[in-house]
Amino acid sequence: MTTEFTADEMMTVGAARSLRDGAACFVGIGLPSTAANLARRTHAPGLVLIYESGTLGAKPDRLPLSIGDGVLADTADSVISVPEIFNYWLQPGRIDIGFLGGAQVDRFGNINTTVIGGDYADPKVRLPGAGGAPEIAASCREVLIVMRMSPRSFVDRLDFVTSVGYGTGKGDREALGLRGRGPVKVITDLGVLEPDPDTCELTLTQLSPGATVEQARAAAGWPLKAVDAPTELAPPTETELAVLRELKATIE
Amino acid sequence: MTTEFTADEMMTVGAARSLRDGAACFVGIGLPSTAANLARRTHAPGLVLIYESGTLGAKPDRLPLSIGDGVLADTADSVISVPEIFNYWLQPGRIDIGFLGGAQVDRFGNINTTVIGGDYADPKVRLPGAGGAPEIAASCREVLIVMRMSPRSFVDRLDFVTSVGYGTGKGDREALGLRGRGPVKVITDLGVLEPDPDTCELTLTQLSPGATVEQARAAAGWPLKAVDAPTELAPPTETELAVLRELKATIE
Amino acid sequence: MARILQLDEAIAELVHDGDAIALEGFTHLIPVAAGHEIIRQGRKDLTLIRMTPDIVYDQLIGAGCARKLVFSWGGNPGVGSLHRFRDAIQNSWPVPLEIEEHSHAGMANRYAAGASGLPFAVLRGYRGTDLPAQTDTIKPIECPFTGEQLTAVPALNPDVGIIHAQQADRAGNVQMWGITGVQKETVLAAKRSLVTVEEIVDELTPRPGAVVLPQWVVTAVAEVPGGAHPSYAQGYYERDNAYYQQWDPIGRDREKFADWLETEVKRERSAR
Amino acid sequence: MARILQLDEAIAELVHDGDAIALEGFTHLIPVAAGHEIIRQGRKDLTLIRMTPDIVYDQLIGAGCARKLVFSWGGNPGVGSLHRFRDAIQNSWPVPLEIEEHSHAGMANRYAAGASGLPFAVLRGYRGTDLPAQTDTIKPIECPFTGEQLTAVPALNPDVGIIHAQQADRAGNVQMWGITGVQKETVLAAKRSLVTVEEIVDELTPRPGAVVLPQWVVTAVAEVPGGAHPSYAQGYYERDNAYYQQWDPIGRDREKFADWLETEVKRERSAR
Repeated sequence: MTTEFTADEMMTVGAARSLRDGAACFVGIGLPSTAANLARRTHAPGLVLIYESGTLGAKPDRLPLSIGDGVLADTADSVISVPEIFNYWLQPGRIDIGFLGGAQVDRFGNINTTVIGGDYADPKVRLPGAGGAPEIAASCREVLIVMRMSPRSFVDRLDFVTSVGYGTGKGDREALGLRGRGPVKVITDLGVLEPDPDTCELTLTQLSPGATVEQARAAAGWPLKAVDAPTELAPPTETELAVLRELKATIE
Repeated sequence: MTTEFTADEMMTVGAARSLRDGAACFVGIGLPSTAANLARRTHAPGLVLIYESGTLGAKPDRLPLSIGDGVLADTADSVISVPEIFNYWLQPGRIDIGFLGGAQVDRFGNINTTVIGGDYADPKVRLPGAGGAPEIAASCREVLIVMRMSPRSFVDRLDFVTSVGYGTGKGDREALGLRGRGPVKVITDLGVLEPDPDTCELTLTQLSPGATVEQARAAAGWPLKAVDAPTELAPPTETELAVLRELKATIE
Repeated sequence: MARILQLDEAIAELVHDGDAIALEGFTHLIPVAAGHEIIRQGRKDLTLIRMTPDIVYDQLIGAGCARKLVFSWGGNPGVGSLHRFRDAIQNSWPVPLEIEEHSHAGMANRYAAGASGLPFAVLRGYRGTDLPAQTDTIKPIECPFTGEQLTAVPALNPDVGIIHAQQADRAGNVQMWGITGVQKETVLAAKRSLVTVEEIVDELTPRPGAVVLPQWVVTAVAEVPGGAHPSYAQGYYERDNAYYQQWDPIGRDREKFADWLETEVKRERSAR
Repeated sequence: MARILQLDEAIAELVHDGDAIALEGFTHLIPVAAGHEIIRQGRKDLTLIRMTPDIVYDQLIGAGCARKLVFSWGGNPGVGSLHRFRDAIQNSWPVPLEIEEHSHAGMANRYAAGASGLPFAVLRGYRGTDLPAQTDTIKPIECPFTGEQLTAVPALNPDVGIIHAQQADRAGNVQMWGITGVQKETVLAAKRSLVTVEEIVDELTPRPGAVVLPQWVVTAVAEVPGGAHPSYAQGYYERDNAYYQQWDPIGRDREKFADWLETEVKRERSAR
């Protein structure tokens, strides 16, 4: 018997499973923070949570409501300044995994969180902007992107490149001097995309339970490539779901 | 009746008197630290002592034996890292007064603490080197130099320029982008030298009690200029001497 | 050297029309009361600098205090957009708003350069993004030793840096703890500074993780209990998450915002 | 990820002939015992990096471990010269010693650049001095915004960074307090790191002014009580000023130094 679960729960569980025990993880608020805290309570008790507010090794007993929540400072191994978190910790590439989301992603994992439509000076939608994302994308050893798929968000061409994935393809990161590996997975509600080893183009490699390649293709704004036989993601376990829901309950 | 005092005591008292109450003072070990602590116990209780080890606002109850003495950390308003002390505190010019000494000084207040004789690769005497001095000389709002006069130390030409005073004369500091005023006083056992307002050449302006212009000229390796009628420094007061000797007793 | 002033005195004395000002506080310790006092005093043509402009900057912008915003992430955290900010950019209401947009790493380094008395900072950042094409204050720089291409950003040296802290003593020494963001850099980079504090105490007790700003680098201290609300002050009060939610409909609507300005900001004054 | 090792194991595993190593500690917490273990293990051709090479570096140099010294102030603080250092420079005894000389501000910035993953740092320094003519690692750099001339120095990224701290917990998280100098930067800039500690405790208690290095940036921790002697460890023991005085006649004389090597360093081993 499996419990019912939502596509968002599957995404969160999928993200959590991508976090190795002992890894140092740069966490944003929302789904990444939920996933990281879920991982820490299940298979990765030694996961090191780092928030851009300057909390190294936070061990919150409830989900923080913001990246600067007091519970993060109270439970951290060390609280440092914001210049230090970016310069001494993120920039040198000592953080294993960074999470990113965005309003738009393209086939090379580049992300837009700045403006949509019109042009920069007179956009249709003004988004919050870069925040920590460009340097997380540049410097974390690996990046996980978590976004729901839709043709409006998985686009052929970004309206603005806020954070670089693989640029225009293989070799671009190296040419730009970006030292992290780039986005190794895009975790969506329909499945998981991974960069093709030869071209770095995002390719559907795994499907969420019940989702199909056709659904994923319909939800992408470019002709989405898929491996021959995408594997199916294991549904959330009873434990994963129970812990996840318990966590979410702490902020409701 | 005046108590007997030594030339070194006069130098220390003269240095202490140069420290305004409330000023922030970058202090090295030895005479500068003694002078600063003397000032803090006499006319300048609000003097802020800063040591390059990272102690801001140290209030030692005894003379520290090194710039990194535990008593400095224990009594400081804040203890910060060495990169921070140089970058956030010294470099922007927020420290009012810096003390320097050296093996050699020239007529423009440039200082050598690196090598004497021979050349750099094969010197006669290898001195400790720069330490914090070049940036103290560059960035403190004012510099006080404290050195005993002798033709071997007050030289026509330095064997090595470790720290810049007025370079080759007026205007050099500005051309080099050094933002502090430079050495405003050289306090010696025989008297006080100050830069000539027009040329920046060090000029004898004050004499220690009993010292003469001729003595001072004999102790300089260049034709030392003097103002027409150098004033005589007031001898140490009873209080100054008593406090100074009490302080020195704490480290003997 | 820090002077203990009333908030209204401090703002009147330190913040002038046309100044570049930075109100910092990273989620924690946001100097909101100081921002409201600036609105009450009707300052104009300000350049507002802040990594994460949120509600208080939305309010300053909506009140017409700003002509320019320098920032790296603008939003109502966990809620959505800043509607006064958008209305100013998109419709020049109530006055046009110029923007200078950076990343967090860039802004943090700009403050650090400002605090360090350097004209610029170097970082690994922005390369491959569309930001440099829109922002004059991002330039390439080459390492003189390795030839590697990096990015330079100019120092931030605001006319006034304003932060909120938990405590000051009567001499004006300031202590804050918990998440302290870029607050130290903001004060050190600024030409003048104001620290609002939860309380003025006889003596600061050293605490783990505390950042201390000595009185001689702070221009003025004002005691403003609750001065970070709706953000929080660790050890004093929690974040008022409902306020952030409630801001959304107010910010969305020019009339509701005008009412808020008339009633809330004025009410606050009489409450002080 | 930090491993708890014996000091001799840690040095054997981490420090190799030819490595660039940095032992840091600014007057306080100097990792002297680690330096002596390097002498006992007979490492050669090391590049020794340290802002203030003092007795322990004089000993390493006299023992013939070093081929190069990178530094900003070399002396026996409060006592006088380092005679083994001078003998090496002036007489190539026991082996020639190359030097790379900086100022404190330059060295501190080089470590900070190393810790930041940047190839260089920018500072206001060295201008007008004779240092740039003698040191390849000092170059001018121009601000791309203001055109101002500043100075660049390359990052320091030692193969091994070695520091001493008061405490670690069993996972290898490190805590130090009091004057902490450039120790954090040294560990973060280094490819591998060793922290010797006064004691390993069950849990680190947060303290005012403490610097914490999480276990995942430390390669190895070794418990070495007294490992900073003759420097001091705040909260544990005072500086042994007599030792610094007594070093002077030993350092001055090759034979006395050879005796010291034979007896003192070996004695220390058997004492462990």
